[in-house]
Amino acid sequence: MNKVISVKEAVDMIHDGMTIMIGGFLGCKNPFKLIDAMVEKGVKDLTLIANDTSFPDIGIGKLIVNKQIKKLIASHIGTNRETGNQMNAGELEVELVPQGTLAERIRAAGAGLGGILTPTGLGTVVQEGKTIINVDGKDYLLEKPLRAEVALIVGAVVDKKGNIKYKKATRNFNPLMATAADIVIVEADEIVEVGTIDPDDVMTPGLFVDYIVSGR
Amino acid sequence: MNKVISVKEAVDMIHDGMTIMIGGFLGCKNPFKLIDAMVEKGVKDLTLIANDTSFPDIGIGKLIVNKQIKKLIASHIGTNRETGNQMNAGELEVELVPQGTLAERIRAAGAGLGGILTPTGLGTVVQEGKTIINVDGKDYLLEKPLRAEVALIVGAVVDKKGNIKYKKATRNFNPLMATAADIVIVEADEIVEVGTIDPDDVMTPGLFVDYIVSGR
Amino acid sequence: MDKNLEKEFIAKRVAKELKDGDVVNLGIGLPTLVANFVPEGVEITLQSENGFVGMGPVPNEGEEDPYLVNAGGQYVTINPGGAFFDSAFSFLIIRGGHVDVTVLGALEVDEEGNLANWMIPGKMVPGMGGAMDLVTGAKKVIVAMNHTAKGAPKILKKCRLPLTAVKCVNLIITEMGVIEVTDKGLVLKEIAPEVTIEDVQNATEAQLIISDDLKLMEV
Amino acid sequence: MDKNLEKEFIAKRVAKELKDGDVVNLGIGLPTLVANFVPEGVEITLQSENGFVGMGPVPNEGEEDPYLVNAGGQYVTINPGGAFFDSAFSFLIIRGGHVDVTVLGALEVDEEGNLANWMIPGKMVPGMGGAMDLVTGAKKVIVAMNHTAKGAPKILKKCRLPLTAVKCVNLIITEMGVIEVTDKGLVLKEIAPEVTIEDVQNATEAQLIISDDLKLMEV
Repeated sequence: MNKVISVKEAVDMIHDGMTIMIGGFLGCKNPFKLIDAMVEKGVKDLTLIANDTSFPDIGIGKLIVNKQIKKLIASHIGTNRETGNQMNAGELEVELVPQGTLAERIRAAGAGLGGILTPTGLGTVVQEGKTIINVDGKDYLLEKPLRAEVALIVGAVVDKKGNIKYKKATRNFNPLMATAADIVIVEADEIVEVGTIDPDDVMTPGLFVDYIVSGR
Repeated sequence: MNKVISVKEAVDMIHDGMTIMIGGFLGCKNPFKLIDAMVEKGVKDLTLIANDTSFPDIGIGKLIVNKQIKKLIASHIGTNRETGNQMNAGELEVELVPQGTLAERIRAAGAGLGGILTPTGLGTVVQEGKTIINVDGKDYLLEKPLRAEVALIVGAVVDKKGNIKYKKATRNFNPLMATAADIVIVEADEIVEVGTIDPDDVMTPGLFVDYIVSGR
Repeated sequence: MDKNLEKEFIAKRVAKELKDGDVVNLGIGLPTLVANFVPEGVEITLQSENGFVGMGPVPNEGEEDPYLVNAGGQYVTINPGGAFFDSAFSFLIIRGGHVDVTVLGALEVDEEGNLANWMIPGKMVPGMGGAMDLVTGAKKVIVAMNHTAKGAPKILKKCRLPLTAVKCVNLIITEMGVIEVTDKGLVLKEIAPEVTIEDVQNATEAQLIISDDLKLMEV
Repeated sequence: MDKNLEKEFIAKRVAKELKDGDVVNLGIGLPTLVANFVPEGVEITLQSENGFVGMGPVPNEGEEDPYLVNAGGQYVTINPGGAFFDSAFSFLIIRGGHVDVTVLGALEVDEEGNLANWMIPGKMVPGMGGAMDLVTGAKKVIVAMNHTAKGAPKILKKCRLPLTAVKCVNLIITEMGVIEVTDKGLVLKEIAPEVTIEDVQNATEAQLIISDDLKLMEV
């Protein structure tokens, strides 16, 4: 099971119309190489699940500017003016999700849960069309799991089995997305031999990772 | 804010009738010193939330043998014959919870969620008295959050702010319980200065920990 | 007052609300300034919703770490004793009530403590980011903002913009005063120097209840 | 067959079901033996529900690590490339469908693939531990057990003991044969040497469908 592949081999798995999750937070370590290759390939009509759409010229932002996204599920789009423009022009469907709910919905999919009950969004537009469940006298929104066909994540140190150690603030949505997609591809800052990462330090076990590409 | 206290000061906070969570898995690193002090103090009528009741002479097991527990919420009691005896004699109320559901219920309390929807237990006695929620054509049990007044957990390396690094298989329920109790007391194998643990290696941030006792 | 001095005045007053040991989340903009004015003897822990606690100051030029930004995407540092985690855990902290104080700006606040601070339909739709979770989960929600926007009141009888959350605000701190949200309505507890009660009421759409113990707003 | 040889025979046959790269959870008792018979060229990852993957063999005497036990509380080791995690994450792996195969014993299994393996009311109530999550979440559930208990069938028309989960079992492997649970019922796919179809049926309460392609059970 050699999981290390080229960026081209990775992007060959991504097709028009797919649902894709991409890790990172405001461009703080998106999988830049994979995204650049997606831009070059011109794969389109994608449904994108990500925290935000970064900045126009950084990472995820480029996919928006290049009009490769048909539907976006994110918590924040304010740093990329192009996202708002396409949304207002009716070119891009946008579902805005509170950040904590987004994280928990992805985790629920990975964990085999049917959903989670959160107080966040009650009495706001987020509530529209959703079931309200009362538990012991308190109302909660039923928020459903969120899965993807492909997750593109970033890891600081990745061994050849796919065990990942993230560093600092680049952990964010990556470990969650690793659990909630059919195909998980990690872009690694550094690829190391199996046994290099202390089992206590592994943040995403290799069993979740299908392929590894070098981010160098 | 000096969080380091004596075992006696810690156990002084535990009173008859309280709901207590205790970390560990089959006696693999229960908070042994705190438990011994609870046995000595003779605090009773406790509701205990724990994965299991260990073995009669190890950790949690002693609290059962000493008849200090009135109600038990656990996933497994097979390794402590005394637990079954007291249950069958009507001396101990036992709520058996699937292990994954137990973990998720404690996490839900810590995370401010109103509950989780799990397929585990459907069509079994676990389902009794619970709400079934259908999400997109599939049934799930609504399982409610589980909180305690006090959580007694174990940590391998703990800094004076309460940041915890667990080691190997002793992580189990400890990080979850740390989020779901009014008072959290960690029994530390080793207490170190603030700054000793790399922020990437902290598994329970100190903000969750109220008190630290030495397990040495 | 000069706009920057005004912001500083508000931030300084907010800082006085913080207690030793508090876990605090500061929103982008004015709230971020609060970190600069934490009283001596008070040690707080700053939470950054993208995944850490123990946020330190902006790094010196040339010392920026591409792995370490705050929730606004700006380079920051982490203090000794800090901790990194993923987004699910970050919002476990937030939604689970483990943040003592969150400080944010507002477009509108109303008598019931309803808050609108994330969108203006047809104009500005940046998304709620972590704001909805923060104001739902934090133990204390402080709105720190200018009292009016281009002369128009922001403290209303009833919010007109889409809400961030219902009945979530505990305290409103502006350059004119400190207002507590209570079951009975908005109580003016402190008033800024050189401002009259009438001035504050005129700049406020909601009816203010004047505290029996009205104090001067000091920073 | 000698009881131990019988167990080994069953475990060896179970091991043949494992594919390279599989994540596998083995129950206590007979299922644990399966690890000893994994075919050459097949690398599996053992998951231990108390919180790790990459479980290795029992340590040498004197080398036990008090921080490292399996879900049965016995000292074990971890292989290079393994990983530790907490119980919520462990069951995310299990419930989320990331375990390829789980192997467990049973008190009863029935025609519909219902499983009872965690309690005998009034007698034995050890608790379900991780079993309910495992059989609900694993992609493939293999029951590995003796065909009968003191001569009484354990493969029934309908389970009489409290269930562990509904319609969860995929394959039953005993010393008499290999039985697949299908929508049409239980299909006998392999039969042990020196055993007749009649022998198997006589030891089974449920009606067996004999596979057109019935094979000899080899290990």
